[in-house]
Amino acid sequence: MEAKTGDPLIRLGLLEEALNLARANSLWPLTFGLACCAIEMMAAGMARFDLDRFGAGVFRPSPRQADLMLVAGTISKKMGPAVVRLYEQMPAPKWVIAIGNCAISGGPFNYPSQYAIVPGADLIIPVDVYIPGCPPRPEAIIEAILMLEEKITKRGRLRKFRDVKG
Amino acid sequence: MEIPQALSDFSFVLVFLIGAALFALGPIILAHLIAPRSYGAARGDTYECGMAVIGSAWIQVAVIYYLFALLFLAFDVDVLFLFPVLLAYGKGYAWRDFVEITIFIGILSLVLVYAWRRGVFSWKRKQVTP
Amino acid sequence: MIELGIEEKTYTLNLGPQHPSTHGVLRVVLEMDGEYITKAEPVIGYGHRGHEHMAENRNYQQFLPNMGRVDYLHALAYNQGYCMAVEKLLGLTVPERGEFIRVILSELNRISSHLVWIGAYLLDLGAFTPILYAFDDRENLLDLLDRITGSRLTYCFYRFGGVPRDLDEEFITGTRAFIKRLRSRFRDYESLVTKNVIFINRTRGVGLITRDQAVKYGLTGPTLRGSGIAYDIRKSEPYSAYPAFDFQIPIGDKGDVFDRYLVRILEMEQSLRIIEQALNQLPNGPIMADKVPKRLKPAAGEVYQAVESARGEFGCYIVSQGDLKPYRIKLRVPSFGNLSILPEVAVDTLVADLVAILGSVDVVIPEIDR
Amino acid sequence: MLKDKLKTALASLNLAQVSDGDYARTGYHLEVAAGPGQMPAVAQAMLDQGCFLESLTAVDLRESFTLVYHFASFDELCRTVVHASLTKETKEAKGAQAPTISLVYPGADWYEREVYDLFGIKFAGHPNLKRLLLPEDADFHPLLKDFGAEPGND
Repeated sequence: MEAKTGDPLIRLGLLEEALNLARANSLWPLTFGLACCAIEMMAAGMARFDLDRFGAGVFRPSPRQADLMLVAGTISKKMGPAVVRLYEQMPAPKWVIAIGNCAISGGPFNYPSQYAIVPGADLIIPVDVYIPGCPPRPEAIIEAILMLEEKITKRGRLRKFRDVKG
Repeated sequence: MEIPQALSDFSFVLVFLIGAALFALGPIILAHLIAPRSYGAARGDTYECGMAVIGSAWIQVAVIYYLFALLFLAFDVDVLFLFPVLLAYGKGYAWRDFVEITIFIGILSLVLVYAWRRGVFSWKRKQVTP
Repeated sequence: MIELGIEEKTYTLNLGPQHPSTHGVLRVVLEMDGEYITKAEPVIGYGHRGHEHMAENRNYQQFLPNMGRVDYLHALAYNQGYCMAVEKLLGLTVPERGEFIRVILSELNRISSHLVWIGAYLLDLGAFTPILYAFDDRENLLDLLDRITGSRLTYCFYRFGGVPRDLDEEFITGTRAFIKRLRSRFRDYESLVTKNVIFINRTRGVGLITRDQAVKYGLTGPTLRGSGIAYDIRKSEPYSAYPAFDFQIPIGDKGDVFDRYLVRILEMEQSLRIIEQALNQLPNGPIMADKVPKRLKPAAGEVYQAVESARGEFGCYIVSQGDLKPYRIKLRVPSFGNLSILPEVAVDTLVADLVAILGSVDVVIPEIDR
Repeated sequence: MLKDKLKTALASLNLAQVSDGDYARTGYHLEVAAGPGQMPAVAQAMLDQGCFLESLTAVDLRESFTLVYHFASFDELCRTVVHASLTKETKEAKGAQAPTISLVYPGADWYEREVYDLFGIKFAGHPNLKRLLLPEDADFHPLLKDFGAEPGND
């Protein structure tokens, strides 16, 4: 059974929108540090960059209580099945942010005779937002959270700033 | 067919039971209907740090956990008895009720004191002589 | 024993790859009898990225960025170790100002690594406040390092023959202000953690490591110095500009988890002293050796260069056969040896103590798995 | 001096070569060449002098392997390197074998498992010689020279 999220049986438009607004502003990320990007993810959660401003600072160790998986680091071939298993054990609705080049495409470790890593998290689990960088700065992780909120609520909170002409 | 007076008093209990059942089952059914579904092979397995579980948990558990369960039971039943006291508290002499309650709880907390003295709560570290 | 149908069996549990207290993707398979651990077997390789295989397919300059990603908490020590090994092969000497800048930045990086460790370790023991203090100090420090090197974590700043950019005035004043500020913060860590009764009860007398265990398993770094052995590459095998500074090597006496914590705290103070002296005696002059060839073809031969990283001795062993690409590079990483003692130390301890012991060894998993 | 004590300790093992190293150029104080069979004895001699096993690795020289052992000491600066060359697994010769030193240095247990994992060199007498870094079902040894050598990108 391929790991994915299905639609609910009854779709009420207004209710769905209200729920999405609540979900977007209270993302509980799964502490899932693989390598160097994990330290930048921790720095993003701490006092200066503070993910709590966006409701995303509650790092849950168990996938049962998390709804956002931050893939922070290189997924090695030995770790691949564990990543898929963790994603499957997260209850729906769930989202994935791939932090860093390793999670996007294998990054600096992706070259012809590579034998140890899965070149990209989207080969094994569906990814919603990608953040390039090696490691990306904490501000980029915050922008990713905002972009994910935009994707969940389908309202352009961030787009307003982006359209400001220089 | 006319319902005898005694029986109709029980209708309140019936309504109460139905309300409780709805209150309990309602979110489950609601979630089943409007929550998005998640599919995956390992969705139902026990979560153990991303790995498949090794061996079974159905083994002889250390006796110390049994003692903890007993202590909890003692206090759980203790709270159960306090519910009826709630209704009758303070009707007559408030001080009498207060003293009775402290005696009641005091006797029950002797269990805790006894367990503490017997060292149930101290996890002895096996002194590893290097 | 009355046969009850459920035979006496130990309970096997995965302290698995995804666990808050394994500081990365380390898996420890625990066999437990009640709360006491009978066998703890670490399973590593979940962070293996094949650095050494990459080294054989790249020339010397192309392998430099890898050095920042082996041990990303103290990346500058790995840069320094690798650069010094190649300089030994090429016979290059780094001018004095370049060596001083390397020492200043490497010591700053060591402090930032210890701050991350304090935060993560206290988080494992259940205290949430220290990580906020530690990461706040670390952010100030990263601002300084960010100014000069341009990155916050995976530094790739040292070059063969020296350092590409010089320190500017603002960095020096910023560092002096940082030193003053961090020294005042040590009192907070003292009252918050060192004198905290719960912390002392959880760490005193836990995870004792003796000297001959340390020799048999090849421990280095604060994990070793906690057991009272003053082995620090900066003192026992002086390299770069370290002979010019006077600083002590803090050692513990009992070798338990508390001593390993105390050694790291005192070590930060010593690093501050080194930085202060280095800033005061900063010589002027070139920061880069003059004629450094673009295409490095070192002579055939092999070299081993040891450097003191935050976790212990990082040794860079390079075998060159005289062509552009190194024939073989072996990275001797401290956490590999430090973690291999866990099965022996963790026997008969409580699970909570195992978390304390594992944290006190301060492992960085991609460094072990390379 | 530790170096002289080591020399006398190793002299009795009639090793192939025990010579001073050029520390400034290579970082070694003592260079030793030994047969793989003598390694447990060399390791025991090193342990008796209080040296610890700094690192253990292998180099694939295409027609033969070289096992490289580094020893250093906590109290005195003296780094010893021991080279033990090993015939490669040819059609008739059995697989590259070396006796384990994990009985002398328990720390070598993981180093030897790693060398087995990345090179395929088996260590006789090793308590549990399994793969350390690669997944259990991997069937290749990545650090061998003929494994996926890329066209030169110099």
